Amino acid sequence: MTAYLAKRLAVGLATLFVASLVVFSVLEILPGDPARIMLGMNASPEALDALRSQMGLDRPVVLRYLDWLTGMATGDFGRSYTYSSPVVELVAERVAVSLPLAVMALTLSTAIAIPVGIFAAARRGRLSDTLAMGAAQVGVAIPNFWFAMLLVYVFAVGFRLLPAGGFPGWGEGWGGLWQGFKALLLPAVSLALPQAAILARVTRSAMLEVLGEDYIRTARAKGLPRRAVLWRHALRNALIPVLTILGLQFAFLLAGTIIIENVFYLPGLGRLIFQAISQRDLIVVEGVVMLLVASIIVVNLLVDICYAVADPRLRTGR
Amino acid sequence: MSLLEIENLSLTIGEAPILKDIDLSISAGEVMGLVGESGSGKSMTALTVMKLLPHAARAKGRVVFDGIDIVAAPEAAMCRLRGDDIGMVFQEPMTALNPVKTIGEQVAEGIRWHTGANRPDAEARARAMLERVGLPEKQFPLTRYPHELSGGQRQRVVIAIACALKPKLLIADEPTTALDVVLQAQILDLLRDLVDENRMSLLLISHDLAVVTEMADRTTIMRHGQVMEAGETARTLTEKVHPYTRRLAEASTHVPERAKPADSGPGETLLNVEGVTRDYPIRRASLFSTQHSFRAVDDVSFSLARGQSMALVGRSGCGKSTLARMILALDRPTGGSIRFEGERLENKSEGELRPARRHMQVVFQDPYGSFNPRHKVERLVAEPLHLLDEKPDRARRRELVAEALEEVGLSAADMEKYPHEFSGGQRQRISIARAVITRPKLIVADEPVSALDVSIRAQILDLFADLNRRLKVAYLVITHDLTVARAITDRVMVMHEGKIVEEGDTNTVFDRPETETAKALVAAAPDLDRALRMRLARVSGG
Amino acid sequence: MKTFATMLGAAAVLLASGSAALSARTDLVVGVVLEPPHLDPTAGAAAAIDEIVYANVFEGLTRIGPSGEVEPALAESWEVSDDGLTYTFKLREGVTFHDGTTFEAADVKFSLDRARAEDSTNAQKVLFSAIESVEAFDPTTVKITLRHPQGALPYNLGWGDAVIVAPESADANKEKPIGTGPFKFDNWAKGSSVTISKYADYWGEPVALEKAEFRFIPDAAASVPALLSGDVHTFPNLQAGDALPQIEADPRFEVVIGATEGETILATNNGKAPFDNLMVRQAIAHALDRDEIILGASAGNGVPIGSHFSPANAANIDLTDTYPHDVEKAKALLAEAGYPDGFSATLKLPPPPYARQGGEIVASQLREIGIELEIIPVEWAQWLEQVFTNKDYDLTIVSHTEPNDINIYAREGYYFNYDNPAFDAVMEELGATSDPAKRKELFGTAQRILAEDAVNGFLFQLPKTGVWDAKLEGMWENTPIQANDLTKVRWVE
Amino acid sequence: MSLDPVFTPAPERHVLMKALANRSFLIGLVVTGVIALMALVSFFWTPHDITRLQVAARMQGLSPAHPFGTDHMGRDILSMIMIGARNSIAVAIVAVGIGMGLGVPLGTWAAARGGWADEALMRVNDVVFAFPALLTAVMITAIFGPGAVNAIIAIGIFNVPVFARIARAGALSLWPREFILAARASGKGKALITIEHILPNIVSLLLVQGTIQFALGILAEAGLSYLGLGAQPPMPSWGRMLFEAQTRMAVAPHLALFPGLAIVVTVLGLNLLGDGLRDVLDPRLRRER
Repeated sequence: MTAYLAKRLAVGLATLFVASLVVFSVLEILPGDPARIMLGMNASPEALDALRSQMGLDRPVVLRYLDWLTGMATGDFGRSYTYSSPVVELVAERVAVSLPLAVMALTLSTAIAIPVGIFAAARRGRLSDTLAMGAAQVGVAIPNFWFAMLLVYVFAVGFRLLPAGGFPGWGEGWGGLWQGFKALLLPAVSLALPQAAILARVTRSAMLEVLGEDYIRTARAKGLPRRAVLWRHALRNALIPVLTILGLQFAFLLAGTIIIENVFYLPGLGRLIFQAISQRDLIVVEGVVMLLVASIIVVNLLVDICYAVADPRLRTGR
Repeated sequence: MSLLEIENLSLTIGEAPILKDIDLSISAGEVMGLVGESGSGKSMTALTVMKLLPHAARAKGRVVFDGIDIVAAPEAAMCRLRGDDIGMVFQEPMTALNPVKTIGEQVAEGIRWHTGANRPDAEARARAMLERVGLPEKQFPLTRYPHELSGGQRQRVVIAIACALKPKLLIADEPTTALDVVLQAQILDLLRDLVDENRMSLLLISHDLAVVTEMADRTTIMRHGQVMEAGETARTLTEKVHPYTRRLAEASTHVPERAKPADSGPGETLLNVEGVTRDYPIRRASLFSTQHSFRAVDDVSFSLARGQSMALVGRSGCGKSTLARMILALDRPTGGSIRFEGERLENKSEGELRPARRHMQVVFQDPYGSFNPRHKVERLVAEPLHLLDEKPDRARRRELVAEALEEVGLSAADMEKYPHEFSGGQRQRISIARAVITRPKLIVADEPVSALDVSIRAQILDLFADLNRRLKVAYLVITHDLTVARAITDRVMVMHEGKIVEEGDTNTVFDRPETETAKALVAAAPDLDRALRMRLARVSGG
Repeated sequence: MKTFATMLGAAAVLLASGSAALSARTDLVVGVVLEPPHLDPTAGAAAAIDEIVYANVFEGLTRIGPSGEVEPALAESWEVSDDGLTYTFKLREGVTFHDGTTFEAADVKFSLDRARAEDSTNAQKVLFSAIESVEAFDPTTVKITLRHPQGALPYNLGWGDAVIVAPESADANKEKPIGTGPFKFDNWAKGSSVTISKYADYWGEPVALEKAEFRFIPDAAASVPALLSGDVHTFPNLQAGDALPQIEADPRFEVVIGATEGETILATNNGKAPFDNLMVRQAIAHALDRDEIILGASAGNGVPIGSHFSPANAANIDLTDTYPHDVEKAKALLAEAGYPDGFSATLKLPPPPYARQGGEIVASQLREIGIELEIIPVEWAQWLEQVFTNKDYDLTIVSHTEPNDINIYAREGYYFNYDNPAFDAVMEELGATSDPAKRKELFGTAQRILAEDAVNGFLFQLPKTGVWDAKLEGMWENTPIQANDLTKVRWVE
Repeated sequence: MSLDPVFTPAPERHVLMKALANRSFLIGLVVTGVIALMALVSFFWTPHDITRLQVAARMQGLSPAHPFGTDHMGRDILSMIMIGARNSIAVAIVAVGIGMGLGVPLGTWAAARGGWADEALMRVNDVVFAFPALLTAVMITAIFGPGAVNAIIAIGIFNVPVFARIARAGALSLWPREFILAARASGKGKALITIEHILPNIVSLLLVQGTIQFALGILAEAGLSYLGLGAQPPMPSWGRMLFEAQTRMAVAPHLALFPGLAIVVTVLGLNLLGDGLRDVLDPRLRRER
C-alpha cells in the first residue's frame, strides 16, 4: 500500500509541476496590462512605467517563472497586483468561505443521497424507488444557479428567513458562527441538491451491482436476513464507487462554486479568481489555480487512501 | 423417513417454465447426486430448497425439509434454516466470498447469527472449522482476506461457512467445476469426510457423471427441467434403462475412432521448440526494491511432427497457455527459439510472420468469447483469409467459408447468421471452421471442449479426430482433462511449474505415469468406469 | 435641478435643528458595486476607492459638496492673488490624523509634492500640472504658486486624488488608510466589505453613525435580493434598473433618481474609415433612438444628451435635436457617404449593464440603416488595453464619469482619434479664463462643435439610482464627484 | 456472467425493438427530439423576429401573441428559447464531437500500443483532471474572449480525457479476449483490429457516455453563458437569458422560468435517453436477482 501511495504521490507532484508550467505560460499570453488597470484611464506613461518596475513586470519571463516557483515552494505566492496584499493572505480569507461551503454542501448531499440511494436499492422497483429516482433524475438536470435563484426568492425575499447573499465573516463566539453558517446555508443547499441527485443515483446503482454479486448469495445462504446483508455485506463494497464520486464532487465544490458565489456574492475562491482574471491580476490567478490543482491532487490522494481502507485488496500488492 | 422431500415441484420465472414436476427425496446421511447438462434445472432445484430464487420466480408443489414446508415458509423461518440446518457451497470460489471481510468474520458471522454466541466463542468455533477444512490457523489466521487465498483455499472457506453449524443437509452446487483435477479430488475428499463425520445429507450437483458416481449413493438425472431417471447410482448407471442416461454415460466415456498413429516412425518435424523460457516481471514492492520476475515457462524443448496430435496437460497455472501463446507468436519468449517449418518465429515482425500464421491456427476454450459478436459468421470464418497473399474475391471467399462450414458439419447457409444464434457446440464448430479455412498444418487448441456439455463434447472430439485424419493437420491440444487428451492425441507432455516433466505416448503415460506430477494428475482425474467399478465392488462387498 | 437644491436646503435645515432621536440606530451597510484595488485615493484612479474613503476617511484642503460646489474642508478659507498665480490657504487648527499625529501645513506640502513628483503613481497628475510650488508658510498657512492662472484650482484640490495624507502613514494607506476624516478605517475583508467607524477626535461636527460597512456586490442580480432582505440598507447607485418599480412600491425604501457626471456615449473611432467620414457619423447619430436606448439600457432613467456635457451643469445647452432620430435621413446620408448598402463594424462593450444592454439596442438600431455590428464583450482590462490604449476599435459604449471632462476631446492621442484645431483653441482659451460668464459661453461653443461634428454618438447622462431605507436621511442624491459621503447620514424614527 | 465493462450486444433489429419498449429511452427520445425539432424549425421560422428590438414592448406577461411573454428588450421569449436551443445543442454537440474525435483515437491507440504511450496518455489525463473543469473553462473563455466558439473549446477540452479514458478502458478489456487473439492469429495488425473489432464493440459504451457528456455540455454552456462567457448577443442563449432575468425576477418571474425549464427539460431528456440506452445496450445492469 505504501508503494501504491508513494507512486500516487509522485505522480501528483509531477502533475503539479506540469500544471505550474501550463498555468504560467497560458497566463503570460493574457492580454491586458496590470499596471494600466491599477492606474486607470488617465494615467501617465511615467506613472505606468514606475508601477511596472515596482511590480517586477519588466523582468524576463523565465526569471519570473523561477521566482514564482521557488516562492510557492516556500509558501510565498507573491503580492496581488490589484489588492496590494500577499496572495497567501487573500487566499486564506477566501478559503475561510469556500472550504466551509464545500464541506457543508458535501455533508448535506452525502447525508441526503446515501440513505436515499440505499433505500431505493433495497426497495428496487417499488413505488418509493421509482419516486426517489425520478426526483433524482430531475435533480441532476437542474442547473444549480437556477435553483439558487429560486431559493433566494423563496427563502430570502419571500419568507426573509435567510440572508440573500453576502458573508458577514465567522465573527465572534457562537453568534458569529451562526451568522456565518446562516449565510452559507442557501448556497450550500443549492450546490448540494444536484450533487445529491447524482450521488443518490450512483449509490443506488452501486448497491444494486453489489447485491447481484455471488458473495451476497453466500451471505444469504448463511441465514442472514436481507437487511443484515444490505448493511453488513453490500454497503462497504458499494462504498468504493461512491467514494470516487465523492472525491470528484469535493474537487468540483472547491472550485466549481464560482457561479453560486456570484449568485450569492460570497467572497470565495471562485469569485476571487473570476475577479482576478478580469483585472489581469495574474499572480493571484496563478496562485489560486495552483492551490486548487494541489487540493484536487490531495483529495484524489485521500480518496486513494480511503479506497485502501475500504478495500483490503488494495492494501497488499497491486 | 426422508430429510428432504420434493414432490411435483414446478417453477416458473416470469413466463418461462424452468422446472416441471420434479420429485426428489434425500434421506438423512445420504449423498444424492444431481446430474444434468447446462440448463437442465439442477441449480434452480437447489435454490428452491434454499428459497434463494430470483424475484420473478414462482414455485408450486411440495418441498418439505425436516417437517417444514419450504414453499409456504416465511422469510424469517427460512433465515433460521439457512446456514443452520441447510448449508450451501457454490461453484465459483473466486467470487463467493466478500472481498472486504476477513475469512474469520465470514465464517464466524453465521455462527454468531444462529447461536447468539459472543465474538470470541464464535471465532474459536470458526478457527476450529477452518482448521478442519484444511486451513490451519498458523498459515491461515482468521484475519486473512479472501484475495490472499487461492481458489482451492477459498472453496475450503466456503465449505467451512456452509458446514460451520453442522447442517442436516449440505447442498454443493458444482463445487469443483472451477478447480483443476487435483484440487477437485481434494475438495471432494473433504466433502465426503465432512458428510461422514457429521452424518449430514449431501445434495451434490454436477455435470460430471464420474464425480457423481464417485460420491453419490443415489443419483437423479435431469434434463430440460424434468427428472429423467432416479435411483441407486451403481444400478442406474450400469443398467442405463433410460435412453438419456445411456447417452450421457456413453458421451462421458466416448473415445473417437482414430487412425493408428503413423507407424512410419517419427515424421518430418513441423514445430521445434528449443529451450523456451518466459519471465513476467512482478510488481515491485517498493520503488527501491529490486525487480523480481516470475518464470512462467522454464526451458521447454520439444518437437512436433507433421500430422501428429500432441497433448499438453498440467494443473492450472503450470504455464501451458503461456507456452501455447508463444508458439502462436502472440507472445514473445524471454529466451530460446521456436521453429515452425524450419523458420524461426520468435524474432520476426508481424509482417514476416504471415506465412507461418497461415499454417498455424487456433481454437479457444470459450465458444462465446472467441467471436466478435457484431460480425456475421461469414466474416468471422473468413478472417484468416486475410493471411493469404492473394486475397480471394467475395464469391471465392463465400465458397471457401461454405466449404469450411461443411467441413465441420454446419451448412453453408449458416454463414448469414450471427454467432449468438448458435448453441455452444455449434459455435465451437464455427471456431474450428475458422481454424481450418486456410488449410493450416498446425492447430493449437486451448481447452477446446472444457466449456461444453458432455454430449456435445463427444461430438466435437469426433470432429477433431476426423479432421486430423482427413486434413492431416497436426494438433497441440492444451487440456487439464486427461480423457480429452486420451481421446484425440497420440503423444502427451506433462507440464509442471513451467517445465515439461514427462513426455511420451499418451496411453503409456496415463497408464504408467512415472513422475509425481503425472501420477497425481492420473489419480485425481475422475473416471466413470473406474468409479463405477469401485462403487459396484463396495455395493457387493458391503 | 432646482427641486434637488430645495430639498437639500430643507435637509440641511432639518439637520441643523439637531433633533435626531436618541434611540436611532447608528450602524449602516452600504452596497457598492466595485471593490477597490486598494484604499489610497492618491495612488489609483479607481472610483471605488473614492466611493469609500472620500470625505469619510480622507479630506483635502477643499471638498466638493452634494451639488458639485466647492466647500472649505481642511482649509478654512483661501485667497487668490490678483494675477491669479498665488493661492494662500488658511488651515484649520486642532485637526489630527487617525493615528493621533497632528495635521499642519507641512502635511499639505508633503501631500501635494508627493502627488506631483516624478515617480508619483497619482492617476490625476494633470490636476496639479499648473502648480509651480507649494510652501508651508507657517503651521496653518500654505501658499501655492501657479505657472499660469487656473481658476479651477480650489475645485481640483477638492478631488479625492488631492486629499491630504501624513508622511508617517502615507506609504501604508493602500492597506490601512489614515486620514483626517470623521470616520476611521477599521477592517477590510477582501472580496466582501470595508468597515469604518466614527473617529472620536474629529475636528468638525461629529457624525451620527457609529459604524458603517461598505459591502461589495458586483453582481447587479444579487443586489436586489440583498436590499429586499434587509442585508443592505442603501445602494447609492443601484444597478438593477428594472427592479426599481418594485422597490419604489415598497414603503420601506426611498428611491431617488439623481444625476451623475457620467456622459454615456457611443464612442467612435474618428481616425478609422468609415468613421472618419462626417456623413457616416451623422448617419449614425440620426439612426440612434435615445429614448429606446434609455428605456432598454437604464430602465427609462437617464437624461438624453446631445453633446459631451452634464445636463446638471449650468453651462449645459440642449443639443439633442442636432441630429434627431430619422432612419430615412440616416440611410440617405449613408448612401451619400458611399455606403448605400451599409457596412459591417465591431462594437466592443465593457461589462456594465448600460453598455451591454445599450449595445444590443444600438446594434439593432444601426442594423435598420444597414450597419451590421458584431458585438464583442470585453472585460475592463481588455477595454483599457484594446480600446483606450491601442485604439483598436470601431465603436464602443462607455460612460465618462469624471466631472467636467469635455477637455478630453482636445487631448492628443485620446482614443476618439478626434482632431479639431477649432475645438482645441476653445479649450485653451477656457483654461486661461476665470470669468464665469465667459467660461459658460466657451463651454457652449465647445458643446456645439462636438455635437455638430457628431464625434461620438451622445446617448444619455447616466442616472444615479439612489435607493435607501426610508428611515435614512442625508444620502447624496446626485454624484457630482465619485463619493459616498456619509458625514450627514443618520437614522430617524 | 462476465464483469468486463464492454457490453455484450444483441443483434441490431433486436436492440431497436428493446429500445422502443424501454420507457426511459422512449421518453428521452421524444423530449430530445422535440427540442431538436424546435432548434431546426427556428432556422426557418420563429413566432417573432428577435433581431429587431421592440424595447417599448418589454417584459410583457404571457399572452396569445407571446405564449412565454417578452424579455427586457421586448423580444418574444418563445422565439428566444427556440433559437437558444440551437446554440445549446450546437455547443454541446461540437464539444462532445471534439471529445470523441480526439479522445477515442487517443484511448484506443494507448490501449493497443501499451507501454510508454499508455502511461503518457494516462499522465496527461491526470494533469487535465487535476484542473477544476468549470473554473478552467471560465479561464479559457475569459482569456480568449467570450463567445460560443471558445465555450465549445473550453467544454470540449474536458471531454477529451473522459472519452480517452472510456475508450481505453473498453479497449483494454477487449484486447485479451479470445476473438481479438484469433484476429491477431489471423495476422491482423493493431490498427486493423482496433477498427474492425475494438471500435464496434465499444461504440455503445461511447454512445451512452456521449449522451451524458452532451447533457453535461448543455449545463456547462448554460453556466458559462450565465457568467457572460458563452454565445454573445444578438445570439440568444439560455444561460444568459437566466442571467438577465435574475435582476428582474421579482418584477417578471417568467423571464427566469422558461429558460430554466428549457434547460431542465433538455438535460432530463438526454439523461433519460442515456439511461435507456444503457439499459438496452448493457444487459449486465438489467440482471435481476
